[in-house]
Amino acid sequence: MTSPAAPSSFPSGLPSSPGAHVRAVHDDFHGDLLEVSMGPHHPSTHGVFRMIVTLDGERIVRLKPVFGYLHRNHEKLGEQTTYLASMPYTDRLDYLNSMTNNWAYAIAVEKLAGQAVPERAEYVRVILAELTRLLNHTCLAGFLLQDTGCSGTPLMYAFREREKILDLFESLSGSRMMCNFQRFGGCRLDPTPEWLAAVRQLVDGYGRFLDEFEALISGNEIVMARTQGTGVLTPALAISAGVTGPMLRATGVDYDLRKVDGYGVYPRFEFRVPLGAHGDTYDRYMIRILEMRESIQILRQALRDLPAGPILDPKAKNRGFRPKPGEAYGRIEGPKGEIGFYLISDGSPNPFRYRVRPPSFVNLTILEDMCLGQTVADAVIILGSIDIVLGEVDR
Amino acid sequence: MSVGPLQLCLLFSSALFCVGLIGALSRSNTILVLLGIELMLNAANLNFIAFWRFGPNPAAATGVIFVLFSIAVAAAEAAVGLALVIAIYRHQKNVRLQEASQLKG
Amino acid sequence: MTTVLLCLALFTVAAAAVAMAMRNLIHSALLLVASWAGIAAFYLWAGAEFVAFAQLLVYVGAISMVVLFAVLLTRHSRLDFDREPETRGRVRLALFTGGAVCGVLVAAVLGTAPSSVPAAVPSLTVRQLGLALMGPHAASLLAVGVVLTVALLGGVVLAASARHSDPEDAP
Amino acid sequence: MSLPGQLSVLFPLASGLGASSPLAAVLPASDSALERLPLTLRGLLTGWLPASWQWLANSLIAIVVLIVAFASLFALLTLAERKILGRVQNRPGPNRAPLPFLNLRTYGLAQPVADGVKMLTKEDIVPDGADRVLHFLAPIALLAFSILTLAVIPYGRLLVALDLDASVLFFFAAGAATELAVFMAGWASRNKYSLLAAMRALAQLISYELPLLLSVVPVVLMAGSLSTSVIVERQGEWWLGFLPRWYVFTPWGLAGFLVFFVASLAESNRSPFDLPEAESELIAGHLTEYSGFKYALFFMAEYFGMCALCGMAVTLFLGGWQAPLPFLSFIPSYLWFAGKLLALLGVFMWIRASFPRLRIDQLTRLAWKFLVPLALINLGTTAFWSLTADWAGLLQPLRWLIAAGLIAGPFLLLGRNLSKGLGPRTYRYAA
Amino acid sequence: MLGTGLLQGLAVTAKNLVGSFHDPERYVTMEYPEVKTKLPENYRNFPFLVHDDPKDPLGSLRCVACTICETECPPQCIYIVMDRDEKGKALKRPKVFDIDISVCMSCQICVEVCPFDAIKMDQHYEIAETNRFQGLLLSREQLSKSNAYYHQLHPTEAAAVDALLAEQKAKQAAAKAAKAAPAAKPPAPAAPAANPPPPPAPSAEAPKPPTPPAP
Repeated sequence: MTSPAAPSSFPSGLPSSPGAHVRAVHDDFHGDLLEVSMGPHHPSTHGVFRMIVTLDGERIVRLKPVFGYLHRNHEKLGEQTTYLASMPYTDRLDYLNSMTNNWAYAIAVEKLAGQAVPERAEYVRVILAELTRLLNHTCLAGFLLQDTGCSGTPLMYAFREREKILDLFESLSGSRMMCNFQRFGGCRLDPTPEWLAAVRQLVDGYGRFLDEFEALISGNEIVMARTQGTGVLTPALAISAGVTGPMLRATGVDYDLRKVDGYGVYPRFEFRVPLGAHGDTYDRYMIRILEMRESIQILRQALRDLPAGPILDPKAKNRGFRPKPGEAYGRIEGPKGEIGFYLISDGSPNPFRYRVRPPSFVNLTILEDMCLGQTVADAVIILGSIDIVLGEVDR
Repeated sequence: MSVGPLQLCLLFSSALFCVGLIGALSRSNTILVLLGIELMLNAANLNFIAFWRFGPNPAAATGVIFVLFSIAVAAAEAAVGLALVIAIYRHQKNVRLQEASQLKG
Repeated sequence: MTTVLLCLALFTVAAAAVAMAMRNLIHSALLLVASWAGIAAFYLWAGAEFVAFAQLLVYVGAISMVVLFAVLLTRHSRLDFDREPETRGRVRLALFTGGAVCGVLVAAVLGTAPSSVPAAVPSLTVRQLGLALMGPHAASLLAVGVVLTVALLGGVVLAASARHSDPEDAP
Repeated sequence: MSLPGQLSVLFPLASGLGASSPLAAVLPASDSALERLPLTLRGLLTGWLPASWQWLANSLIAIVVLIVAFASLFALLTLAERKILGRVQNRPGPNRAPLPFLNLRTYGLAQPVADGVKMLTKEDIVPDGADRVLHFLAPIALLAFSILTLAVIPYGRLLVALDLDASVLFFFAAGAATELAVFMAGWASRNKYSLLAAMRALAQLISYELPLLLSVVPVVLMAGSLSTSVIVERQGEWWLGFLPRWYVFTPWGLAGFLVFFVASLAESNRSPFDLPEAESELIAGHLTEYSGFKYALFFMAEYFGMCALCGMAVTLFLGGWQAPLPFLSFIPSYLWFAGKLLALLGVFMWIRASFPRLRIDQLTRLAWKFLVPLALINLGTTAFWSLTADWAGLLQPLRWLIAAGLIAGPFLLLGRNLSKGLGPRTYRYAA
Repeated sequence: MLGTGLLQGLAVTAKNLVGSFHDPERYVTMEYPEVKTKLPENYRNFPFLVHDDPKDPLGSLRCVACTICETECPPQCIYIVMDRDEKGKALKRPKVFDIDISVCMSCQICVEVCPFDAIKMDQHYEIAETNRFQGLLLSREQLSKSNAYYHQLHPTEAAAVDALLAEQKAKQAAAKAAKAAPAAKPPAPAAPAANPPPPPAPSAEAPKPPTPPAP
C-alpha cells in the first residue's frame, strides 16, 4: 500500500493462509493514507467516472481521475459514416446540449463545403443555442447543489424549468434531448409562430425562476461556506490547461467565442460577458447564473429580430454529400466551453478524419490541481462545478 | 468468614483494579496502558460508592462527591493522555510505550 | 439483591479482562466501554443515580470517543501487537504482580469484619448533592474546574503543535 | 426478594408512568376524563395485580406503549418526510402504494407497510472481512440507546415513563452513546466510506455534545431541577394572565432554544449536518454496507433519536405539554405535546428540504466558534436574568433590553467572525 | 447577519410547499400511466412504413426497397431485401424489411432521405419488451401502418405529403397521357424534383442484418 510505515515483518502469531485478502484490506486501513476509489459507481461522479483519491484524514493528497468507461469510438464512427449520419451521433456527445453540438458540427461541415446559411436559420440557431445554454446552466446549478448535499430541492426546481425547455425542443425537433436538428446550410424544420410564442413566454418567465433560485441558493450561508474559496483555479493554470467556457471566465479571463469569433449572427446582439475574480467554485456557479441572465437578453433580441425567409439553403445538399478535399475546424461557444469539430475530407462521402474538441474533457484535466489540499466533500463539488458530461469526456 | 454486600463490592473493586493493573503493566500500546489506568481509577471510585452506600453515615454525600471529582479528573487525564499519545505517534509513527523514552522530540 | 450485584460484577470484570487481553484495539475500547457501563449500573444499584449518569455521560459518551479517536488517528502498525518474545516476560511479570496485589486486597477485604448494612437505600437528591457541592466543597469544585480547563488547553496544544512541528507529516 | 422487587431496587426511582411521581398531587381535581384517559386505561389493565407486581406491569406497559407509539410515529414520519420533501420539490411524493387486497391508494398511506415488507424480505448482507459481531450489534445498540432517551420525556401531565430526579442527565447520558453505535457500524463494515463516516460521526459528536449540554444548563438553572417533569411544571404560569411563560419566550430561552435546536440537528445526523451518511460524498456513510432489517433498524433509530431530541426541546423550551393559552387547557396535555412535537419535526423536515450540507471542518468550527461561546454567554445572561428576578415596574423592560442585548451583541459578533471572508459577490463584465 | 440567507431559502421552500397545493406551476408531476402528456406533432421515436390500402397492408407499401435509408441509417439498424420474381427481376417492393429498434436511435434520417415518403416516424412509445431480440426486431408486417394512422400522428406533415404525392401522381398521369398520345417520349421517372434516387444497387457489402441468436 501507500503507507510509508509499511510493516517490515509480520508478527509470528498471525494465522497465515485463511483470508489473506482480508489482511490486505487490513493494511489499507492501517496506513497513514487512505486510498478511496470514488466511482465508477458513485452518486456524485456524474456518470461512470472514477477518482482514485488518496486521503490524509479528509484531505486529498492525490487524485487520479480514471475515465473511458463510456468510450464508444465516437471519432472512428464519424470516419465510418457519412457526413450527415454523424449529425445524430453528435447529439450523444454532450447529451444535455445536442443543439450546440449540432451547430458546431454543422459549422465545421459548412466551412469545409463553403456552404452558406440563410439568415433565418442563423437566428434560429442562436435561439436554440441560448436555450441550450439556459438548459445546461440550470441543470448544472441543480446538480452542483445536489452534490453539496441538498436533498434534491434545487435539482428539482432546475429540472422543472429544464423540462419546459425540453418540451420546446421536443415540439420543434421531435426529440427532447437527441434533437438532431441542424443541417448543413440551415436547420431541418422551420419553427412555427406558435413555437416562437412559446419560447417568448418561457424567456419572459425565466428571470422570475432565476430570482427564486438565487433566493434559495446564492445568499445561502452554507452554500457560500462550501463553495467560496474551494477549488481555486488560477488564470495562468486555466489558460495553460486549455480550459474554456464559464470555468475560464470564472478565473477572470475574458474569452468568449461569441465575442472572439463572432460566429453566426452574435455580433448583432448586445450582451455582456460576466467575469469572476476568484476562480473558485462559487464564482463558477455565479458566472453561469449571470450568463443565463445574459442569454435571456440575447433570446429577447433574437426573437424580436427574427427575419423571414428560408430555413434551409435550397442549394444545400445533405444526402449524398461529398465535399471537396480539404480540412476545416468549426467551433462555437458551447455552454460548457469551446466545442469544436475538425474534419478532413478526401472527397469521399465519409470524412477522412473526424475529431472532436470536447470542452468537458479538456476542463476535466485540471481536476487534480483544483482538488489537492481540499477535502473529499470539496472534490465532489469541484467536480460538479467543472460541469462534465461523461458522454463527451469519454466519446 | 461471612461475605456481606460491602465485602462483595470491595472484592469487585479489587478484581477490577487488578485487571487494570495487569493490563497497564503488560501491554506495550500506550493507549491500552492509559485505559488500564482508567480502569484502576474506576475501581477506586467503586470503593467510594460502596463505602458511602454501606458505611455508617450515608447522609453525608462525601463519597458521591469524591467520585464526581474523580470522574472529572479522570476525564482530564484521558484527554491529556490521549493527546500525548497522538503527539508521540506523530513523532515516532507508533505508539509503543517502550520507544517513547525521550521527552524532547 | 446480591445476585444483581454478582451479575454486574462478573460482567464488568469479564469485559475489562477480555478488553485488556484483546489484540484488536477497537474491540478493547468497545469492551471497556461496556465495562464502564457496568460500573454505571453498579452505581445505579448502589443508589447513586447522579454519579451513574455522570459516569455514563463522561465515560461512555466522551472518553470512549476520545479513545476511539486516538486509536483511529494512530493507526497502529503491526509492531504494536504484543506477540514479540521480549514482551512475554513482561506479561508474566505483570500477571504475577497483579495476582499478588489481588491476593493482598482479597485477604484484607475478607479479613475485616462486615459492618452493619443500612436497611434502606440512602436517598440523595440532586438538590442535596448540588448544595453540598456549592457549599462545603465549593473550593474543590473550583479546583477541579481549573484542572479541567488546563487539561483541555493542554490537550489542544499538545495535539495541535505536534501536527505543525513534524516536517515528515507532509506527503 | 421477588424479581420485580430486585428490579425496583436496581432502579430505585423508576416508577412506570409516574405512579409515584412527586407531582402526583398536582393533578387538578377539575381534570377532564380525557386528560386522565391514559392513567384510567392503565388502571383498568393493572389495577387488579398485587402491589409488587403492579410496578413491573406498569413499567412493561409504559415500555410497550412507548415503543408502539413511536414505531407507528416512525412509520408515519417516513411517509410525511417524503411527502413534505415531495411537495417542496413540486411533486406529490409517494402516493401509489395501495392497501393490500383492496387496491385503494389512500394517498400513499400504505407506503410504510410496503417499505417494511421490502426491508424485511431483503437479503442481509455482511461484507467479507467485516467484523461480524460489531456489524450485527451496531444497529441494535443504536436502537436501544435511542429508545432509552424516550423514557424520560413527559408526554403529558403525569405521563412520563421514567420520572427520575436527574432525568435531563439521563437523557444526555443515553443520547451520548448513540454515536458510539454509529462508529461501530462504520468501523465494523470494513468499508472505506464507512470508516470515513465513523470518523466524521465521532468528530461531530465530540463537537456538538458540548453546546447541546450547555444550552440546557440555563433551563436547569432557572427551573432549579434536573427533572423534566418539574421543568415542564415551572413553565406552566402565565405572563399578564394569558401569555405562556415558556422558556423560549425569554431572551436567554430563545438563544438556548436556537443553540439546542442546531445542536440537536447535528446530534440526530440530520441535514445540514448529515455528514456521516453524506450520500453525495460517502455513498451512504456508515450505512453503506447495511441492508434489509439492519438498515431498517438504523433508520428507525435515527427517527427515534430525532423524536427524542425534538421532545426534549419541547420539554425544555416550549413548555412541554402545557397549553399555549389558558382557555385552551381543556385539550388534553398529551395532545398539546404531540402537536408541538409534530410541529418541531416538521421544521426538521423543512430544513432538510432546504439546505445543503456543511463540510466537516465547517461543522466543527460552527460548534466551537459559534455555538459554544454563544451558549456560555447565554449562561451568563441567564445568571443576570435570575439575579434580576425581582426587578419590577420600569426596571422590567430594562431587564429585557439588557438580556436581549447580551445575547444579540455576541450573536452578531460571533456570526460576523464565523462568516468572515464569505458573502455575496458582485461581478464585473468584460468591456 | 448570519442566518438571513438561510431564512430566505426557507421562505422559498415554504412558498413552494404551499404553492404545490394550489398553483399548477408548482406542482408539475404528471402521474404517468393515468395521465399522459399530449405529444407534439413533431414527436418521433421509431420508424414505420406507410401503406396506402388498408385492405392490403403489405402489397400497398410505398417502399420500393431502394435501400437509401439502409445506407444512410447511422446505426445501420435497417435491413432490406428486395422482392424479385422467379426470373430475378426486381419487383420494387421489399421482401424483407426489418428494423431493429433496440439499435435504432430515432434520428429520423431515414425519413429525411426517403424519396418516396414511404418511411415515417411513429409515436408509440410503450414498447417495453421482455424479449431483447425477437421482441424489438420489427419485421415488414409489424412496421406496416396505414396512411390514416400517419395522418393521425402528424396531420400537417401528412397533408403536405399527400398533396405532394397527388401532384406527382397527376404529373405521372399527365406524362402517361402524353406518352399515350405521341408514344415517343421515354417515361418520366416517378420522383420528386430534388433528388432522383440512385439506382437501387444492392451491393455485396450491404450490412448484415442483426441476426438474433436463437433463444
